[in-house]
This record gives sequence, structure tokens and C-alpha cells, in this order.
Amino acid sequence: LAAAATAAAQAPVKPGVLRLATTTSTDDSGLLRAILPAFEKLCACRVDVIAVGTGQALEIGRRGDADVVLTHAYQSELKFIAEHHARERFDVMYNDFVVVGPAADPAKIASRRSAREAFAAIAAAKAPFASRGDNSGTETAEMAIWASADLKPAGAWYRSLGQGMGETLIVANEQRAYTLSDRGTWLAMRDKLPNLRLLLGGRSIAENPDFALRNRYGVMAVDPRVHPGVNAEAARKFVEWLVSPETQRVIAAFGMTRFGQPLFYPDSDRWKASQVPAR
Amino acid sequence: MTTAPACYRLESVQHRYGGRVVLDIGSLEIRRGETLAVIGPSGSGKSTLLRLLQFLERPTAGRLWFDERLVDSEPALDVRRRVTTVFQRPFVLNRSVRANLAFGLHVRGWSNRPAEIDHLLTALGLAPLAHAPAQSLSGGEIQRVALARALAFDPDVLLLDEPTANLDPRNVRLVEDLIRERQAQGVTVVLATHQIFQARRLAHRAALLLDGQVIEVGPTAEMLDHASDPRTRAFLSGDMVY
Amino acid sequence: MTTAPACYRLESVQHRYGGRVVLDIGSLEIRRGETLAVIGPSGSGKSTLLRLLQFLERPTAGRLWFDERLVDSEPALDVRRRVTTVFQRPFVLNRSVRANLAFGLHVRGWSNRPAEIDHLLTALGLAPLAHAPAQSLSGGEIQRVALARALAFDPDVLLLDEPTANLDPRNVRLVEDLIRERQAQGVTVVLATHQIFQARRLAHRAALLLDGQVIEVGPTAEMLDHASDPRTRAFLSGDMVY
Amino acid sequence: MSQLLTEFRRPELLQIVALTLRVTGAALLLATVAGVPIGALLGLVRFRGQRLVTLVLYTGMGLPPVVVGLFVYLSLSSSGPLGVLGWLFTPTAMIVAQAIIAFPLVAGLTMSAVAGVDRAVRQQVFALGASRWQSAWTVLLEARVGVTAAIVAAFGGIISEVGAVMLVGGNIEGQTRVLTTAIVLYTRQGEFALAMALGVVLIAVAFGANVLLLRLQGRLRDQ
Amino acid sequence: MSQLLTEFRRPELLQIVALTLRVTGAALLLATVAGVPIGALLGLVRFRGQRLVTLVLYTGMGLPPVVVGLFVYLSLSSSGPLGVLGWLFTPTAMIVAQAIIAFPLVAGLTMSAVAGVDRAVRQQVFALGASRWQSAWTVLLEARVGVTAAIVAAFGGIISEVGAVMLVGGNIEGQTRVLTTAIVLYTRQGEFALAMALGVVLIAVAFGANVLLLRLQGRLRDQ
Ligand SMILES: Nc1ncnc2c1ncn2[C@@H]1O[C@H](COP(=O)(O)OP(=O)(O)OP(=O)(O)O)[C@@H](O)[C@H]1O
Ligand SMILES: Nc1ncnc2c1ncn2[C@@H]1O[C@H](COP(=O)(O)OP(=O)(O)OP(=O)(O)O)[C@@H](O)[C@H]1O
Ligand SMILES: [Mg+2]
Ligand SMILES: [Mg+2]
Repeated sequence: LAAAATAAAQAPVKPGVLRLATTTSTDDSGLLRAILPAFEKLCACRVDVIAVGTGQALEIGRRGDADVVLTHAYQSELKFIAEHHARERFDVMYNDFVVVGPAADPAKIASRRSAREAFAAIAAAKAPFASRGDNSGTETAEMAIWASADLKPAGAWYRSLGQGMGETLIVANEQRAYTLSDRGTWLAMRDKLPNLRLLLGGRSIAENPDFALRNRYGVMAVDPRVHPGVNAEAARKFVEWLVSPETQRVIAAFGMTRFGQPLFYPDSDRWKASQVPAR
Repeated sequence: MTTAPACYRLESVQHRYGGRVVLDIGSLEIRRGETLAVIGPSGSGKSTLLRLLQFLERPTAGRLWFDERLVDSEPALDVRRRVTTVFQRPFVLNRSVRANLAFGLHVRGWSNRPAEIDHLLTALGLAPLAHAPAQSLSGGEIQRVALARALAFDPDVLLLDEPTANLDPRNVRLVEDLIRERQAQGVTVVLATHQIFQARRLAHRAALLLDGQVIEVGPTAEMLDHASDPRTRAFLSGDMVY
Repeated sequence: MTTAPACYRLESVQHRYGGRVVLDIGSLEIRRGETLAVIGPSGSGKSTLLRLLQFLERPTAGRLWFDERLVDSEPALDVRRRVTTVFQRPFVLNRSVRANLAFGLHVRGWSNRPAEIDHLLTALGLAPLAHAPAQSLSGGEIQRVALARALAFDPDVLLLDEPTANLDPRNVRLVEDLIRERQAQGVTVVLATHQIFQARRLAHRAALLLDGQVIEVGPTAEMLDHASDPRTRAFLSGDMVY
Repeated sequence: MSQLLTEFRRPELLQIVALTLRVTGAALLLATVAGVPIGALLGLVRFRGQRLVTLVLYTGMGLPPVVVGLFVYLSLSSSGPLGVLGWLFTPTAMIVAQAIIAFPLVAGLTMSAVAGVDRAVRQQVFALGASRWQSAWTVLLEARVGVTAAIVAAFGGIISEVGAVMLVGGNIEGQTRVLTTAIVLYTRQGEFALAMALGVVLIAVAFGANVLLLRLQGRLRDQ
Repeated sequence: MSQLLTEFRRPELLQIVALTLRVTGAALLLATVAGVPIGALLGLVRFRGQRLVTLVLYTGMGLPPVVVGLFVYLSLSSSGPLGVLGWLFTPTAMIVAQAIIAFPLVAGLTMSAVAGVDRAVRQQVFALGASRWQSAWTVLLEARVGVTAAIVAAFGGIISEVGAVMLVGGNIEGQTRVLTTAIVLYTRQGEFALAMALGVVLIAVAFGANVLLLRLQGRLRDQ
């Protein structure tokens, strides 16, 4: 009976609408706006994009308020599956993080080959560092780097902001601080950040010397057995479409015209499989 | 001595404001259709008595009957609509004079009775001001608007608190004529006034309040000319001069 | 005929409210130290005249002199502080009676003169109410507070608008006694009243206003007993009755 | 600048403005319909615990929109008690959240405006035979300047609010994007000029709405 | 729940509450010192263009915090006109932004409260010899219920505001993090329970502040 009541309390499935909870980076970069119309035509449905913090996106999925989530926080995503909110996670794409900082580069990190070394130099110089501080995928990556250098950043030079990537870059620009940014947001905003330079990460992902700076995006369809209110059919179609080689090719091309390099690199298994014969 | 059924009956009515007793009436009856003048010096409790009779406040002690029914909580709307007051310091609404006059009719949902309103406007010399904003009127004009507004819906009981304090002789006469018209129709009137002459002209009976107590009550002429209480005589003697 | 220097002089003063002329005075002089009664029916412009004399409004046309100086904009603070009004409908501040009396002194930064205030409270029978919130007082009590408040700071010019309209004979006497005290001290008084008898008791001269125009002005007794204008006689005759 | 112009010619802008007005208008209507009578009542009657109710209303003026948004979100979430309604991420949810935010402002400020009307006016109205509701309405008309200000303040509070509508609406393009969420979006993207331009549009919309509200207030006088 | 308790024992919480009170308190003080006299003046005098000024103030009540924040940010930014002050991302910048948001509320609602005081009261005060300022002060005391409500509304508006302080303060941990920005942070992380708990703290703080404000209002009566 209690189960019936729970089921009854679920929101009715809204046919024709797919709710996609995702992080701000995918939306703010313009990627979704570029690729989604094709899917909307394909499935004859409307995609509602809810772009929020990574944690919030997963929480929305946990409550059954989205049909599919697209995030970049690998460990949290695994936990999401362990809690049975989704059955599977699929790799979608990746890009990378870069370390940016003031043009004067007081910690002299431009010559470093890895983020670990660069962070150690920043900490040693006690040069201002702006951290997202919001438990996002970016911050998780940042924390992993500090840990790899055996450092626990603290002190007046380390500023934990609790804001999104754009805002953090803005603060770093004003305060002439270092920060870790995803390449896409950096490229999109660098015109407005006159005080900052890209100091570690190379001009494109191919030139990024540090593999630890990879940023992986995964997609998960919310499990209808746990959340009967979700539009499972559309979610399944969406995941399938997103990892399909055709879509992956569009992702690979996105950003070329504006930045001269892609913002995201296709990473789905099907894409990789489709690339093998070509090599 | 009761010649007509009682409109109001008060028994051991006391009224306090924060500890201070401002009204303390052993027993008082106001008969249907009569006009009772309540006289007495400033602060003696005249307006307070009228507030109790209008059901604006409940006496802190004692009992009050209206129309033979005990008033222990706010009376039903149709009961309290039979009584109205022209306050000593009348307030007009931020509307035209005419709209102020129509207010009492309006809340009763009565069709607007324009003829009645015109009649009152003319009788009180307010016709030229019908469309003026009521709050811009002179003191005496406001007092007349307040009276007209009260008369417009034919109340059974009319409580008048110094209704001519701000009026010149000619306007006093207009007002008193209108009151007499209502008296003839059987309306019960309670008139609080400090003008003995007005009490004499209008009231069947008069009651003298001193410090909240009814010192003497009786037929007006009798009481004013042959007061039995020395305090009444003392109060009245001042009036010969001022 | 000018026996004393003029306190106020009005020349061709007109005052309009939205097109309607409510005051139209060819010429009028109020002498220093005299008491002028302004009588006239309700709506004739008495209060409006007082508002002009208090500098609350500027006449829409014509010229007004105060103390031989033309008043064409708001007078300096020390000039206008010489004049005060007891309004027909006095407002007391949401404070104690005592604090209301002290207000005029307070704004002038005068040390609080408690003796003066005590004197006024006693003289007007307000002493027991000194600490009561002024807004809870009865109509007549508020009128007395307003008078005491005006007298507390010794104004040179006292504009009184129906100052005893809400008072009983004994209190009228208290108020008039206080006014006489000030007259003796040379204070100029303008008294708007509809009570001819009060004008007779207090004023050196009287002026009759009708529809905003000064119909007749002259020494009080002379004018009231031997009015030259028929309209004055008509107005006064009503007063014999009401 | 030319970018601004292009932005302004976008048909979406019109749609965003329309949705903003629809959501805020509906929320304001709800808050007014509930808040003005309740505020009037609280300003008119005396009762035990009045001080506490006043404090609660006043505190309600400081309800953080984000917290209200969170509360509404958790209620409307498909695992929440009102999930069946299916209102989450729709304009309806935004209306609910904004109405909650606006209510204490409307009720609290109406209360203080009505309490400012002289007690004698209320007694006068009572003595002329007005029922409770008629009295309340009459006193409201007398206090119309203050009541209008209450509604204006509530309107200003919610049309400029972003925390709640963002959470419960989801800022979905073409569906639940209003002016404030669009402004936040542009700000986040570093498009400050566009954000400012949309801010100007929002202010212009608010100005227009206030012109209408003051007209309405003027009308009431002639009742 | 135990997580909440741990959260609440954190010394940072105390610091966040203290900063919240300091920023909002200072901004409210500024807005009151400027807004009450100006509102009183506007409510007291009649002049040409009054209607327009009223409209502007009323519209100001709807200034989106994000836009105000953006404006302050652009002014204080190192490439902005006031960059030399070095106020950006400090509590000072947050105070400035909140004061701007609070001002129209304080001034506009004070204006309507003062305008609600009977004209006859003002004439009475004038006739007793009060100077312009003394008149204004006296009328303000008569309108204290409405003026308090104005201040309360402004306080509620800014203590719950997040858009502006986030932008100009930067939500820096230990430096410029206040209750609302912390709430947003937890919300973005999906930590809804913590966010709600902080919301309760904020509401409790607002309640306490309102108790004090109403006390103050009571005091004024005995002046
Ligand atoms: N609400 C109140 N709170 C406290 N005291 C009050 C209140 N209303 C009246 N009083 C006091 O009660 C007494 C009687 O007041 P009331 O108004 O009945 O007098 P009144 O006979 O009408 O006087 P007046 O002729 O001056 O109008 C006065 O001393 C007054 O101060
Ligand atoms: N602010 C105003 N706006 C419009 N008309 C006004 C205004 N003030 C007064 N009046 C009108 O001007 C005329 C004169 O008013 P005033 O108050 O001077 O009369 P009054 O002689 O004092 O009368 P009363 O004896 O009734 O007090 C009245 O008819 C009144 O309606
Ligand atoms: Mg009385
Ligand atoms: Mg008058």
C-alpha cells in the first residue's frame, strides 16, 4: 500500500518532453543549443535543458525530476549508479582543464610540465589561487591535483569561492589569481579576462602535457523502476543518439569556427569503435 | 413612570479606560421615540456614553439592553444598523460630499435614493458643494455633511455628539429643524451637548453627567429651571453667562 | 483712525481653491495688541483667513503685510514663530498631554519651562491628565490642550479658530480668562467665532465675513448693536435665537 | 552595441518579457488577493498574539528566495508530496514560489498602512452600518496610497527575484526563462553588456507596470 | 540530520552569520540615513515632477539585485572608474550594493507612510513653530509604524538577497561568504538539506533583528 502511495505521488510522465539535467558548462558553451535541435526532430519531442551545478544536477536526477543527466563528475556518477538511480553510465566526450593565472606569473608556472608541479609552485609562492570551492567536477579535479602533490591548500592566498566557472574566472581576473578552468569556458571568456593568461595546458588539448587534466563527461538515463515518473523511452533514445557516431561527429566539430579548435572531444565507445577501421 | 417601551436600558454600567472609571451609571433608561439631552462639563463622559450606545465598546461592567435585548457581544448587523452616531469630531471619507452622503445607503445595498440625498443637501445648504471633495470642507460644512450622512438612511436611533458646535446661528437652525422632523417621525435621539439652550429647545428629558455619574435626570424644562441637586444648579448657573 | 501700528495689512487679497474664490478682501488692517473677532456663517472664509495669517498658504492674489513687511514667500523661521494658531479641529501629537504642551518650547530649543507648563495645565483643568496620551482625550480636553500648547511659548500673535466650540460654560470661562491675560500683555488676537456673545466679551473690533467678503468692520459693541449693513443685521438677528 | 541591437530584435526577447509579466503578474495577483484582505484584517482588529503575527509577517519579508525556491522545489519534486501535479519546471511552479515571496510584503505593508488610518475613521464607518468586510474595504480605500505602495514593493521584489524562479523553473530556454534568469545566464557567461541591457529592459517593464498601478490608485479615488 | 548538527557546530557558521549581520546592518544603516529623510521630504512637500519621482522610486524597488551587482562590479572593477578603491570582493562592496538595493524601498515606503499622515497634523506642527527639519522629524514620529515597516521591508529585501553580494563579494570562504551565498552554494551542490538548514538560520536571524526593530519603534513613542 505504501508503495502504491509512493507510486501515486510520482509526477505523471510528460510525453513529448525530455528533461535533461546538466552542468552549466555544456549549456553555457553553446554545445547543447547546437546539437539538440537534431534530436528534437528525430524523437519528435522537446528537450528541456536544466543547467545547474553538477551536484544539483545529480540531485535532481536522484529525485526523479529529470529523465537524463549529463555531468562531469566521474566518482559522483558512479555513486549515482550504485544508488540505483540509473543503470548505466556512458562516456560521451571529454575536454581538458587548463591552469590560468596573472600575466606576471609570480609563481613561475609557465615552464612546468604538470599541474602537480604547478600547484606546488603556487603553494610555495603563496600566490593567490581562486578555487571553485563548489564541489563541482572542476573542483573535484582540482582537489585531486592538490592531493597528488601532498598539499592541503589553506591560508589567505587560497580563496575558496563557491561559484561557477565563469564567476571564478572573473574573480581571478580581478584579483590576479591563478585558477583551474575547463578549456571551453576559458576560450569562451578569455576576451573579457585581460589580466589572465593560459599558463599550463597548451593551445589545444593535443598540446596539453598533463593527462591528469582530462575532464570526462558521462550521460545516464534515470531508471524508471526507481522513478516511474520519468520519460524512460525518450531518455533511452537520447542516450543512444548522444553516443551515436553521427552525433559524436557534430560534437567534434563544435567550436571549430569560433575558436579554431573543438571544445569537446567525442569519447563514446561506439565513436571509438567507428574510428578503429579508419586508422 | 415608564410611558413608552425602553429603547436602551443601563444597569450598573461602568466603563474604564486603563483603570480610570470614566462612566459609572447606576440606572438609566432611554425611551423609544424620546429625545434625551446629555449635558455635563468637558470630560464628564458624554461621548463615552454615546460610544457604548453605538456598540463601539462594551461596558467594562454592568448590563446594557437595547430594545429589551441584552447586548453582550457585537449585535447583529441589522440590529446595529438601526443606530447611528454623528460624532463630535466627524470624519468624512476621501470622496465627494455626495458620495459621503450615499455611504450609509451604499453599505446597506439600497438603491441610491438620489431624491433623498438631494433633499438633505438642500436642507443643510450643501447643494453647491455636492461634488467637492469632502475633506476640503470647512469645519461647519463637515459637521453638516456628517449629519446628512446619518439621516440619509433613516436610522431608528440617532446619537448626536455636539452636532452644532461648529455652526453659526442660521445653520444651527437648519440642523435643529431637521432633527425636529425626525423626532416627529418617532426617531429616538440622544443629544450630547454643552449648550443648555439647545437641550431646552430639543429634548424631552435631560440628564446631567458629572465625572461619569448621572447626577440628575428629568423632563428638560423642569430640571433646568428647578434643579434639585446643588451641583446641577452650579453647572447651570455658568451657562447664564457663557 | 490708525491708533497703533499694523500687525497685519491685507490689500486686495483674494484666495481661491481650484477656481472658486473663497476669500476676497479689499482691505483689512489688524492692529498690534488688538483683538479682532472674525464672525460669519459657516463657509464664509474665517478659517481660510486665519490660514493666510499663519503663512500656511499664500494668497492667490493681492498683498499681505506682517509687521510692515510684505509676505511674498515663507517668512523666516523667527518671524513665523511669533504667530501661532489654535485650529478649529486641533490635532494633538501621539504623545502625553505634557509632551504636547512642551512641543512649541522644544522646537525653539527653550529650556523646558516646567513651571509655565504646570501653570497652564492647572489653569485649564488639565493637571490630572498631564501624563495621559493626548490622543485619548475628550473633544473639549483636546481643545484645551491645543490652547495651552499655543500659549506655552508666548506668541506675539494668537490666531484662535473657534477655540471654545467644544467646551461647557465653566471651561469657556477658564479659556476666556487665559485669553484676557494675554490681551493684557499686548498679544494680538484674531478670533474666528460664530458666537456673537464671545466676540462681544473678548474683541475690541469685529469683522463680519460673508462669502469671503468683509461686509462690515468696526468696534465690537457698536457694530453688533448698530450694524449699518442689512446683511449684518440679518446675520446677527439669528443669533438672538440660536 | 550592435550586438545589443541584434539581441533586442530576437523574438525570444519578446517571449521572455511576456513570460516575466505573466509569471510575476499572476504571482502578484495571488499575493494581492490573499495578502490585502489578511493585511487589512490584521491592521483593523486587535487580538492576542498580534505582536507575534506582526513579527512573523515582517520576518516573512526576509524569506530568502532561494530557500522559498528550494521549499517549493522539494514539494513539487516528483518524489515530493505534490509531485503528482507535475508543476515542476513549469511557469506554474514559478508563480507559486513568487506568490509565497510576495505574500508577506503585501500583507505586512498593507497591515501597517491600514493601521495608520485614524481609529476614528473606522468607528465612523462602523457607526454608519458597514459590515466587517465593508469596513475593511472602506478603510483600504482610505489607505490606498499605502496599499498601492505595498503592492508595488511586492511587485518589485518578485519581478527582480531570481533565486526561486531559477530553482523551480529551471531556466529552460523557451519554456521558463524569464528576464532575471536570462540576466544571470549572461552574467555567468561574462556577457556583461547583454546582461545590463536585459536589466534595462526589466527596469523599463517595471516602470511601465508601476505607471499602470498608480493609474489604478488614481481611479480608486473616484469610487 | 547529524550532518546538519555538525554543520551547525562549525565555527564558520558563526562567522558567516556575523558577516551577514555586519554587511546587511551597515547597508541598512546607509539606506536609512539617506532614505528616511528623503522619503519624508518627498512625502511632505508638493512639487512639479513629484509623480515622476514617485514612479522612479517605485521602479527602484524592482531593481534586480543582479543588475545592481553588475553595475557595482563594473564600477569597482580594476578597469572600472572606481577600481582604485580596491573594494571589489570585499564586504565594503557588498555593503554598497545592498545599500543601493535598500534605498528605494526605504525612501519609497517612508514617503507613502509620511504622505498618509493627515495634512492637518503637518499644518499644526508648522503653526507651532517647527522648522522644516523639525516638522519632518515630528511627522516621521507620527508615522513611525509605517516607517518601521519601510525599514523592515528593506532589511528583509537585502538580508535575503543573493545576486548582488555574490557578484561583488565573490562568495569567498572566510572573507565574503554570507548566509545567502552559502545557501546557493549548497543548493548548487545538491545539498538541499544543508541549504534549508541555513535558510532556517537566516530566518531566525531576521526574526531576531525584527524583534529589535519593533522594540525601537515602541521606544520612539515615549519620546
Ligand atoms: N480611549 C480613551 N482612553 C483613555 N481615556 C479616555 C478615552 N476616551 C475618553 N477618555 C477619558 O474619559 C473621560 C470622558 O471622556 P468623554 O469623551 O466621554 O468626555 P465628554 O463628556 O464627551 O467631554 P467633552 O465635552 O470634552 O467632549 C475624559 O477625561 C477622557 O480623557
Ligand atoms: N483646501 C480647500 N480646498 C477647496 N475648498 C476649500 C478648501 N478649504 C476651504 N475650502 C472652502 O472654502 C470655503 C471657506 O472655508 P473656511 O474653512 O474658511 O470656512 P469657515 O468660515 O471657517 O467655515 P466654518 O465656520 O464652517 O468653519 C468653504 O466653502 C470650503 O468648502
Ligand atoms: Mg465629547
Ligand atoms: Mg472654520
